[in-house]
Amino acid sequence: MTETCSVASKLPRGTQSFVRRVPAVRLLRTALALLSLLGQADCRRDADDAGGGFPRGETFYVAGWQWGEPASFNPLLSNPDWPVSTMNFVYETLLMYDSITGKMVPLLAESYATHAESVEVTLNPAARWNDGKPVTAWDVAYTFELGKRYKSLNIAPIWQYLKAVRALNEAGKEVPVELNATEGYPRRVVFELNAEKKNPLVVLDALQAQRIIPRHVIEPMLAAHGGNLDDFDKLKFDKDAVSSGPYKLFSYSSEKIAVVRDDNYWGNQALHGGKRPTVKFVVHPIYKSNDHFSIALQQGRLDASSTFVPRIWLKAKKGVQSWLSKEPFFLSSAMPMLIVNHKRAPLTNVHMRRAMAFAINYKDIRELAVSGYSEPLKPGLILPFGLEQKYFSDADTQKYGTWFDPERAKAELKAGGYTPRFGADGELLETLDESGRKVPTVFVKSPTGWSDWESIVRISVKSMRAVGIDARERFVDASLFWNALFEGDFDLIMNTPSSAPSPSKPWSRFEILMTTQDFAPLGDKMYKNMGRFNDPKAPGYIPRIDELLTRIPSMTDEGELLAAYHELNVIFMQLQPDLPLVYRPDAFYEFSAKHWSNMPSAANPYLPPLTPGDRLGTNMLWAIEPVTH
Amino acid sequence: MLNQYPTLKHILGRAGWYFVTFLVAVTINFFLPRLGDANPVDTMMAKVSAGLDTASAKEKEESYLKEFGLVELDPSGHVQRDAQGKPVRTTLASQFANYVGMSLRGDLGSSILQHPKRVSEIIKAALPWTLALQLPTIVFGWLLGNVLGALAAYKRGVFDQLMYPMALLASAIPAFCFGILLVYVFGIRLEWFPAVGGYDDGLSPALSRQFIASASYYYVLPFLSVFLIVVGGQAIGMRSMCIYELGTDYVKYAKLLGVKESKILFYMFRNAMLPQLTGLALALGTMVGGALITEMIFSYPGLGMAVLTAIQGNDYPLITGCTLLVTVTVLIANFSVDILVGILDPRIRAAQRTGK
Amino acid sequence: MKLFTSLLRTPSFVLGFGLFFATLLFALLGPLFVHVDVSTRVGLAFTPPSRAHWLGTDHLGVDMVSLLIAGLRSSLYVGFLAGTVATFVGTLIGLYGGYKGGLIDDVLTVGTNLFLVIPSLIVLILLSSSIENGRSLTLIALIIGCTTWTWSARAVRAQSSSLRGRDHVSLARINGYGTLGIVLLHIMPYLLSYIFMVFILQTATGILSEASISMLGLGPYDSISLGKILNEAIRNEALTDGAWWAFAPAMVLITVIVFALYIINTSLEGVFNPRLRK
Amino acid sequence: MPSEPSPLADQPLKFEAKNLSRSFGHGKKLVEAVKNVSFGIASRDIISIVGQSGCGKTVLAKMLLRLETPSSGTLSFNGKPIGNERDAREHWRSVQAVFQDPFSAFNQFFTIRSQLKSSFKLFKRKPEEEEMEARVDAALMAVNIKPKEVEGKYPFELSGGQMQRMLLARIFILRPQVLIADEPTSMVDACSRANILDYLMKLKQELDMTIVFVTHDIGLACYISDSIFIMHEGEIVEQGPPAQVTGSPSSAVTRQLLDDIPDVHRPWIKRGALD
Repeated sequence: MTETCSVASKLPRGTQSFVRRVPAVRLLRTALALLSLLGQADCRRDADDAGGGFPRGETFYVAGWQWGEPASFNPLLSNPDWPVSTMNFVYETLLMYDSITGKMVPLLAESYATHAESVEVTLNPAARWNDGKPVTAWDVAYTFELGKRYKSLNIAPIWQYLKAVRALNEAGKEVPVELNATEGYPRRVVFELNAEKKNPLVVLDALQAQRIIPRHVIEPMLAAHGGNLDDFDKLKFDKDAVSSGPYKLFSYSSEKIAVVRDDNYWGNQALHGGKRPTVKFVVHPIYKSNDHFSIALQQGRLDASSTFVPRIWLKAKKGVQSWLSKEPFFLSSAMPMLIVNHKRAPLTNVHMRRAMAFAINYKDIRELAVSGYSEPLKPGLILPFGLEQKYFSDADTQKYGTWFDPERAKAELKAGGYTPRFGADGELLETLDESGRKVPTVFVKSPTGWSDWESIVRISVKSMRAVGIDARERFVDASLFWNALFEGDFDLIMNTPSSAPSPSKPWSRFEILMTTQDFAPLGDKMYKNMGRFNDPKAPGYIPRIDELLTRIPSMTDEGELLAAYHELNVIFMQLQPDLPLVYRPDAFYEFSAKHWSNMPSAANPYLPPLTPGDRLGTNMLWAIEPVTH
Repeated sequence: MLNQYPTLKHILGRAGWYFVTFLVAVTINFFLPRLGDANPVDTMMAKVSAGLDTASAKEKEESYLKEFGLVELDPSGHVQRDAQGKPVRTTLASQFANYVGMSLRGDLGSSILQHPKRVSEIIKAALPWTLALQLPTIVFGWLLGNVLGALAAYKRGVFDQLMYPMALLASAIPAFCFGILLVYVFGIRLEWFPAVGGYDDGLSPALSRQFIASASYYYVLPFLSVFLIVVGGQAIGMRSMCIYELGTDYVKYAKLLGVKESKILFYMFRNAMLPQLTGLALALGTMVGGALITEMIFSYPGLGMAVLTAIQGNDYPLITGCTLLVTVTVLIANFSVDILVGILDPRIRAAQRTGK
Repeated sequence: MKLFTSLLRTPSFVLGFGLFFATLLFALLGPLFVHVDVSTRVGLAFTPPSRAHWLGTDHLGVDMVSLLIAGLRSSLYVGFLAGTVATFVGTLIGLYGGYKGGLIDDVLTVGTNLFLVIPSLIVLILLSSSIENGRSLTLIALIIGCTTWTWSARAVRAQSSSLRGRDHVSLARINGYGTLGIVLLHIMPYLLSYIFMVFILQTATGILSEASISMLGLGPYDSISLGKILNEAIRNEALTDGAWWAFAPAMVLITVIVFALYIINTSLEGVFNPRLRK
Repeated sequence: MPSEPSPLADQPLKFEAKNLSRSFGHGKKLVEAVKNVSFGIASRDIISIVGQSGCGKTVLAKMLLRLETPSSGTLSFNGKPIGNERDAREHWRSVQAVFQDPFSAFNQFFTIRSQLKSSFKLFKRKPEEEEMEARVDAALMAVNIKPKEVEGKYPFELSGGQMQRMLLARIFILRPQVLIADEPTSMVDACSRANILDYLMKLKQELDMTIVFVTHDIGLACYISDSIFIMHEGEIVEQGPPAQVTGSPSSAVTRQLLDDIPDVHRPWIKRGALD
């Protein structure tokens, strides 16, 4: 408590006298004192910093990753809380993908190489766990092999594509696992590809997504739980977890999570030239709605956020910035779209799908729903900018693509045998099919409360109705939404499939929408191709799509690859299995320069637009400088 | 047997009715959230299933279903399956039996959304904030409202003509509108007070002067947003009660007899106050409901938000836990006021004795 | 007639009724003067007020005046429907329990208290979030009506039980009227003015409740209401961007309607009560 | 007078109460409004129940009318225990009442005529519309009111005396065997009072009705009764023909009641009320 007093004296004078003067405040203070006594039990961890608080000059406030109360930091959970989930603060990936250059940046791994039958990774010899033990190839192999043993782990699906993960020493020999080895441990990891499903792309994706866990700690713990993962999952890992990252969990409550710098981080020497991060604490406040993050950002309470901040140009006056200082402000990599259910009429009809694609006013969506944060949408599934641009063919899109064109939409409807009937006030009454029967209303599902998606859906529905397609919004509880998506309980449904930039783009975007693997009827869950496109058991199955999807990952010849992508994209445009609507960033990145300078931006592009801790964005923590007022 | 102790008998009688109310409320608490066809495990699955293949997702789903008692288990603890191999879901009735059993043991179960956190843990962390925001607001607002209402009724004239429409207006403004207005004007435009949160992001709850100062500063807007409305509503009620009392024979008679004005005022205030006590109990009852919107507008920590997210995510154990807590609080508040009014009000005291 | 003239001489009634009538006119006749179009985009998100669009646009670039008219109509509809349902249910239960007394009254009172004890907002949220399909305006109004009737039941019960010992009720009984006949013909008429006041308050409650649940994002998704306009404005950061026109007019409308209804109620109380408080 | 026979005439009559009690509340402050009362009314006389306010006479009357249920004891009418009949209307066909306050006895929201007509609800077979109208007219004539006078009028548009006669007109329509008149004269002026008493006599003589006359005025009771019950604190303390009760009162209560009769020949101050 001694620290408390010294910190209290640092309180601004105004505040102190304010407290002293007002009797009501004094009463309140007593009440609050009692209150925090009540809260004591829960704030055990918070009590560690003895109420001293986080000094502004050494603290970075980030948001956009944690929306509910933190529950667990267990790295084996599929969805642990920030900073463990998808962050490099505590546990680290082998490599980090740079979405601007398309290169992999070393982290735990010093280098990697792709061979015909395998992918090989060499670990940084300096990589250490915070208990001083080295990060070994055994750790890497163990992390991946857990996925073979426990099918519910996120890493499990990779084993479709892997034959084995082997830990080799310099000499290329396997050495027996020794949990406490500090020397002579293996540093080479060989990922042997499954010859039948050769796909180095998914392995590369995993190398930059999977966080490595310490075998010497986890293995005995798991054994102590009898190997029962469900039991193990109950461990919270909220105290003194062994990890390799530059930060450690400091405190957490329902209002915020904080991490603190680990001054003994191995990478300070090995990767950052002996420098330690300039930021001591990174705090993630948990607010209750999206707009509160915007308020906090423009008031300088947040330093960076990964939330959707509409009309950022209005907030620029208050110091909120994004990657670009003018339109479109952000770099896009994802494609929110309407997934189409191919098992429900009238969506089975390609003319109907193309009519929809011609009907939707993409400009309104871009300008109103996403504040104009992207380039105008072009047809197809390949991004016409950035790293994917090389696979994009303008000629193809001109020839086969669909654009906003109500007249062509009406023509497609006619071609499909559909006749819309409008009322006297111009409102669509119903759509009739060839035989004069009413076409069932197409409902567009989206979760309630997701404001940008809601706007997108409203505009889409409005423009579809305008040309004569009987569509309606159907906003459902988020809890009902996901189930509907996977079980195919929808006509059209909002989704942003496979959004994160990764080495496997754009292949993985095509794959998640069009693969026929694990094809399941409506009612059963499908986590890919939720629209049940191209049913292999149904007439009209196009085996060519699966063939292309299987072959692309192992193609090495650029010309061959280009041709394959062109073909795939043309198929997509012709059949329009789904309806892409707009481009948007995978993760938004806004920042305020009020307290920290040298944040990456288009003008200072030393890192891609990512918040600190998020993949390569981690490196920002060494580069930014506190603003001295 | 208890006839010699009418007050005790009255209390026991009321307690009996409250207990019945409680039982029914508990049942409603259980069944109401389960009316919809949403399944909380689907929500969990949505969070965890990204990237899982179908087979492993199914396995994971079953382990969750098992944990939350949503599937029937055979004696050896394995999931029972129907002819198609799908797990057999438990009936609502057996879930209810399970819930009652657990509640009796004081076990509220673990949350689904914040798995594996215990419901009691979550409530314990959130409740103090809600109480700290709502309790003083309601109690002080009630007191001030009553004093103002009584004054307006007694003084009439300009004071009443000014106060009464203001109070009416205050009670007509929906709490959330007022809250939004406060955030907009004082939080965002003028930046006099923080717009978001319960205390400075750089602090943690502790018994330090710094924290308390910060929490008090953050308290101002949420407090005002509820306080003024409570004052308005209570003042109106008290004013009309007092005007009614002023017109009664005993006040006229006392005036004729020349009883001291302060004494008349005291009696009048006491008599008018009693019905207002019931209003206080009801206000305490709507505490968590009211807290919900306030907490949402100000991102203020507390139970209301926990309830809302739980409801949106179909987190049954948390919903049931929270509503159980609310029900118990309201019942206790109403019960105490019932008893208190019975003890304070001579008219009701007499009625208790005659049993009518 | 005498009642009406004495009401017209009450300034607060004139004010309340005037305000209410004005909003009603705005909702009903607005479309005659303004082209109401809640789907066409007429500008960018949150365009400030201009000559063509007096109150600017919302986050989808739709004319705010149109939205307000449409929203006001829905809010009034919800208010009246919920008010009617709540008054109907509450009055029926209150009248019956108050007249019957005894065990039936006890049971009804416990039932009423039960609904009073479980916060109606929570019940509302639970119900409206558990209904997946068609959380329509009408359904929301019905749900509100079915959860807010409690206090009118309590109020009416007290009045009704004070009437049950009256001679005309005894006469009706020995005239062979059944319970329903007595309650409807011989008790309810005496409470009509009271029930009307209850109805006014229930309508106000209905409007407020709809706004509250819409604020929480559980509003109707088939129509625009004032609460939904507010909710959309807040969620789309009208506050942060200083777009007061997107939320302030809706707030003013809600407040004005509720305020007007409250004043009408209190002025009616002033006129009716001398008779009620015999 | 209408010449058709009363629908309920010529039945044997027997009103019997055994150990009848009615109490309210419980515990320490149990109020026993009627205590252990037993009597039998077998003749077609006018019987008066006399007592001060709060003596329980109205509660007793209400029990006879089946508007209150006894707490203990039995009350039977024509051999059938009251309250056990399948149809309560059965009882009200035979036993009817006029109330103290004519203003509050009628519903303010319906016309007098329609309320009189609603009495036909009690009839086993409801007469034709025309017959009902005719009977209402006849009943009005019987109490000396021209039907035209009250056409379309509401209760509050008539005077107290007229209203009380309306209550009696009801009785002329229903023609019960027993009429329970609960202080029918206390709220009207002296002139109307005599009038009403005359009608009660007329009912007795013409329709052969048994009348239970509840009053606090022992003088009035003497004037019309064949028999008088004196009630005090829920008990019947004395009963007998008027001459016997007033001539040689056996209880102090009766004497007190007799003393309370205003006497124009005796200055009230002499009675020592202010001593």
